[in-house]
Amino acid sequence: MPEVHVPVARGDGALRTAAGRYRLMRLSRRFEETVHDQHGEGQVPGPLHLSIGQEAVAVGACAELRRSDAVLSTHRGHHHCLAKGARADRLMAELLGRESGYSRGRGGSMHVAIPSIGLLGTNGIVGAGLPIATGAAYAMQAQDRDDVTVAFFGEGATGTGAFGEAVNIAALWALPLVFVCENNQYVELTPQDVHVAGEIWRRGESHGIPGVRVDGNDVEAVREAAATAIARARGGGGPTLIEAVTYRWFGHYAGDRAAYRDSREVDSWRARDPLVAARAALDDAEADALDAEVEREIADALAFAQRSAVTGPGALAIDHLKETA
Amino acid sequence: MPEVHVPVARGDGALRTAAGRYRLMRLSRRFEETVHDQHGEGQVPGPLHLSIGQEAVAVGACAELRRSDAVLSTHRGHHHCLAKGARADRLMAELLGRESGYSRGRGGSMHVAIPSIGLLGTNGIVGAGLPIATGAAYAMQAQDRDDVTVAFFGEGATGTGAFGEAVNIAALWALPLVFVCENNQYVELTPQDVHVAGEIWRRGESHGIPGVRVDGNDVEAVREAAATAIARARGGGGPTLIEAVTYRWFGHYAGDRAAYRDSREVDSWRARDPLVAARAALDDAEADALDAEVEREIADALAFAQRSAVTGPGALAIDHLKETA
Amino acid sequence: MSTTATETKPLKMWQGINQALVEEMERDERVVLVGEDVGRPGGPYGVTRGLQERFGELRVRDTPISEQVLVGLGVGAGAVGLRPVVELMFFDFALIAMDQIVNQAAKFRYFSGESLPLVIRTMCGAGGPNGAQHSQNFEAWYCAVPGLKVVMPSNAADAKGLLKAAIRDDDPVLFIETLGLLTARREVPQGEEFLLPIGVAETRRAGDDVTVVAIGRLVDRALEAAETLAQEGISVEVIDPRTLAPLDAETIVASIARTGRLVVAQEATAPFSFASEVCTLAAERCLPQLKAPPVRVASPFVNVPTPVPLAESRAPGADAVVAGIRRALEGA
Amino acid sequence: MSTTATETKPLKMWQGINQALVEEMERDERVVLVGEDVGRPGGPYGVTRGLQERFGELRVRDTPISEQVLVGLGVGAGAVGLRPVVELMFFDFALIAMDQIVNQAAKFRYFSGESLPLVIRTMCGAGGPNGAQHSQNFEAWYCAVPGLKVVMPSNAADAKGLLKAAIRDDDPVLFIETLGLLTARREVPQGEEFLLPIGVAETRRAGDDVTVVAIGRLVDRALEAAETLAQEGISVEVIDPRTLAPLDAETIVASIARTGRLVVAQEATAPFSFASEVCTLAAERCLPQLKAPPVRVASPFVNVPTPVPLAESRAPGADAVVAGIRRALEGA
Ligand SMILES: Cc1ncc(C[n+]2csc(CCOP(=O)(O)OP(=O)(O)O)c2C)c(N)n1
Ligand SMILES: Cc1ncc(C[n+]2csc(CCOP(=O)(O)OP(=O)(O)O)c2C)c(N)n1
Ligand SMILES: [Mg+2]
Ligand SMILES: [Mg+2]
Repeated sequence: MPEVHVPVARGDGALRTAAGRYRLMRLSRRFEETVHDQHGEGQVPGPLHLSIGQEAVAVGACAELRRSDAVLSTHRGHHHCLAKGARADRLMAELLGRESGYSRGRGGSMHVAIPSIGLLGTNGIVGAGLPIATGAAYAMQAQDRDDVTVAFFGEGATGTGAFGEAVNIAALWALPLVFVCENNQYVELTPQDVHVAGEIWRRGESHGIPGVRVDGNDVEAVREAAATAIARARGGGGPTLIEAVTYRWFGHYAGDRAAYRDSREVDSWRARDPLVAARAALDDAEADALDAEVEREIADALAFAQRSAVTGPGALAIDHLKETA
Repeated sequence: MPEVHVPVARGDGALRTAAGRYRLMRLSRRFEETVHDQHGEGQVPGPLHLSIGQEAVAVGACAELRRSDAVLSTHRGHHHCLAKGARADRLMAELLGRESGYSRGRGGSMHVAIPSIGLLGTNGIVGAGLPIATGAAYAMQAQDRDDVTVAFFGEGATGTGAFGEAVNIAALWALPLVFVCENNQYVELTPQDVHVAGEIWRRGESHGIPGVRVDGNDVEAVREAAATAIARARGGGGPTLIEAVTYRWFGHYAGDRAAYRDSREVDSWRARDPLVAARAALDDAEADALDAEVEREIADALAFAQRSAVTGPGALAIDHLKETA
Repeated sequence: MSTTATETKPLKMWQGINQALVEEMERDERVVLVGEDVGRPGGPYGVTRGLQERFGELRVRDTPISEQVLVGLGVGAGAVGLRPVVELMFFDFALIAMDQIVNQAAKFRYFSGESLPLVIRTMCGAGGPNGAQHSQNFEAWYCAVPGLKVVMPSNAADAKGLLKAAIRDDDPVLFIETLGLLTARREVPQGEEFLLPIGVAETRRAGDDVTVVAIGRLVDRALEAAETLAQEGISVEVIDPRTLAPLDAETIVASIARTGRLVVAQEATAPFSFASEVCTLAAERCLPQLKAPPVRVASPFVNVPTPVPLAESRAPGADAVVAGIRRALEGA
Repeated sequence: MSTTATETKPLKMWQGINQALVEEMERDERVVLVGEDVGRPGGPYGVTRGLQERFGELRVRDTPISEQVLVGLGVGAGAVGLRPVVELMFFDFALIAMDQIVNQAAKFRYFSGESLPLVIRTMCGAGGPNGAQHSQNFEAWYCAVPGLKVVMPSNAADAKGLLKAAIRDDDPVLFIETLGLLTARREVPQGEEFLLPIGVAETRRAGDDVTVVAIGRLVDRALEAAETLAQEGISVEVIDPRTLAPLDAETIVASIARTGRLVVAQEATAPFSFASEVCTLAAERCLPQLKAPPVRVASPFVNVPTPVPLAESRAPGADAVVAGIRRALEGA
């Protein structure tokens, strides 16, 4: 498969510096803006749940990860994919329904899985990544690897049975697993208070595992909390539950105008743009250079996707079983 | 259907006195011993999970209940049934596979449901009663009744997703629901530390509801905790999670010799027989009289069951849908 | 059950469902509705619009993402005096609540001898850009469960009349709406007593040469196919079972026995599906009359792709039904 | 796949399964086993006896009662390099894990393009005093899921050979054991390379007058029926598909085309079942040869009662298969 030039290799180490983290947050933001535009132009033949506003959570939580670590993502997962090392071009191609996409353009946003970089899947089923995360973490433990699994989920997922099952067994088995709840205040079309009783970060303590709440718009705060949790997990100390408080700037899906929200609320969160804070850690010239790099990467990714073949019915029947692959 | 004479009416009020509570604990104990014997003689054509040793939990938790309150029970639920007002004779008949049983002898121990007295079901599926309990409690709330629902479950059920879902929504909706975890230390053939991370009673606090641990062998302690929780629930204060610590004297099922347990452990718990403590609250003559009454009730129940027709294939096809009833 | 309604209104299917809910909630205060986003937002597809304003937050209730509890809410509430309607947003999500549906709701009467009025509404099919986990058609599974009724309307009028009947029914009913039909318009009888009977198939078009049993989205496509073939002088009978369980086998069998040819058309994939059961009925009960092998017109046995054009190319269209009918006419 | 084994031993089915697990775990350290009570207790029915002592607590692991997580353990572990075997104690409990099986495990390759080696073992049927929530036979449902293989052995030897093959398979396999067969003894080939091919039916008995397709517990009963009828000069062919999905339709269809008569025998209830699919294959592909309507020999469409004698009276016995065959011989 032809691939465009990617200026900065991601994956191992790329997020270890403030510059790398800012760059990826910027990439994620621009990626989302671009696919949002494409959606507006009718070029995205599937659903789109944008992560704009939540970049710091994905980047902070993945900052200390290696390629051999695993991540479970959600229906709102482009930022997770990119932070774990997915290529912007193939991800873009997937969303645009192209053969060169990670799932041949058949899966779309909610069905991206790239096991080769440890990205075990975005998911259309809320909460469903959590049981799978316990499995990845169990395998790491059973194989005596010092790898870890990070499971992202929204606050809405705390309502699912899968969440309770996963936290219990992770604590019980001291699995190398970090639960990262991305609390963006809304669950589809209703606010979190329709969904969450009590406080999410405290769900850890009754299971005997640490629970922490962090500012999910502060990439360094997220990174620090995640680093502690990851180190603990690698060292055999078991799981941690992190609640990262953040906000989604747009509606639940592209097209949802989110009339159920107060515009002042939205404005106040936009004023706390995680990218602005992350950029402040760099000097302007460096940041500008990174921005320019990102623009090129995004432009290349879009060009790559656009010149890839639109997925046709021929792709439908493959990859159900190995023999049909 | 012919019914034998039941000397003491249960249901509303029967458990309000120490004598009533002792009597029912005794009834439950003797009921279990009797069906255990019957099982040994090959007269119980289904599974049998005995509640011997756990009588104080059921009786204490149901002491303040009315007929219009609801109870959800488990695979180990004869004591719950009796405490909620089930007749020993029809329950015995059910276990012995007789037409006069509560489910026509087709259901057996795990499938007893007597909606007329608010007993919404023992259950063969661990944890499955908990979502149903939220529904009963929701109906009570929506109908503006001051009734409550009590959901019994074993510590093993805390591993199920159903548990997490139920606690969350009960807390969120302030449902009139009391969760009573009967922690009898074992989950089938493994000890609770294979199943439960952290502490069960503390699962309440992160959901913003009270959680308490009580001595499940002390009927008065259970009654007190339940009374507080029930009053709170009736008053609109929402759910409570009670962990009642107790022990099952016998194996998981009749026939399981429970070789996975230390005999000294068993002995130490047997030495704390909940019936002995409950009996101590009464004067001997009164207790003796109650014992005699119970003997008659059990003997009558057994006789009733034994003279009832064995359930035949004719019963198989009815009661799937209303028209086939 | 009666169909005394006279006046009709052109409504989309979602409006027919909405009307059924409004009327039954007005009529009987025991009827309540719970589900994700059913209340304040009026449903992700707007089906339950206006209900919470009208009936209040206790009777129309937004739930957390707790599908096991959702069905459990229905079972428990149905057992103590309400007549709950539970919405599972997508049929695929019912997989999470399967124990509550199959082991709890469907067996309640068997264990207790008492009624469990409960409607579980959900939405199936590949009618949107939702992909492999939001588009599945597993209706056949629920038809294999004693104690459960399964209803699958194919248009706005049926959706209204059958949903009203389901809400008044004393048994658990799985009511399967079809995403691809939500906005399809039909004349819908007005009036609170417009009820359609559960368990009775409807012959949508009478014909002599071949019987087409079609469900959900394929009913209209089958009618379109029948119209096309009528121009060639081929007379197609189209039966819409409407209730999949208990299935009105008599109507279907009588038609097949008369035409001698069967096509079953559905959006689900073919193996181990609704179509398999209907073909089996034909073989078991109409063999002497069968002039040709039965034909299953169904989606290919692959996952539903996300892009709409692909998803639509996967589902059988009217052309596929035409082709299926031709095969049935040629065969044997 | 080869069947080079020569020596055999008489083993019960549970022992055959146990042997398969031991051999594959010895052979490949990536094979792990998780489930409720599989470790220290050796399984509620003793099937996994001795495994934890042998392979340690990390490779044979007792889990909490968390069926969603159980299958998730398999999906996640399979995705990052292990070859997990997950035990769901009773088939009925799989209902709780249905999303993980259908939406996650079965779709992993479709989404990622990569293998997911995963075996889900479970136990079906009304072979004990367990009642309506512990005895169900929903094998047909899983056969309708693209991306999943479904295997259902009918004896100890097949259980061993097929389980070993399933563990070495790179796709998710649902491996359905039958409670009523666990203690049935059969000669079982010894040796690590005794493998049976997934997707290939076995003709258990050759015959000319009627084809009986039987699964699970009904295979031996069908053979018994065949033996009985042989004494009347009736020649019965008995086919055990062994793999239900993908189904070896060729073997089945060839037999039906030859005999012209079909009986399908199963413990499940008839409507919307495995038998429906096989009858449909007969009608679709053998209509000209069919001399009589196909016959489904199955349990009546009612819940499984708890008392053993009642449960046993519900499941079809050899006599029911005989009666079914006679019907197939008379019919049409
Ligand atoms: C099991 C399940 N139930 C319902 C849905 C429909 N749904 C999709 S996203 C969503 C909201 C998820 O909210 P949250 O977990 O907070 O994530 P966010 O969208 O805020 O990122 C819902 C209810 C689903 N996909 N899966
Ligand atoms: C969902 C489900 N998984 C597994 C089982 C098998 N099972 C029956 S009882 C039981 C143990 C339950 O333990 P606990 O909840 O502590 O109750 P106890 O038996 O101690 O009263 C198990 C695992 C089941 N019935 N349902
Ligand atoms: Mg959210
Ligand atoms: Mg226990």
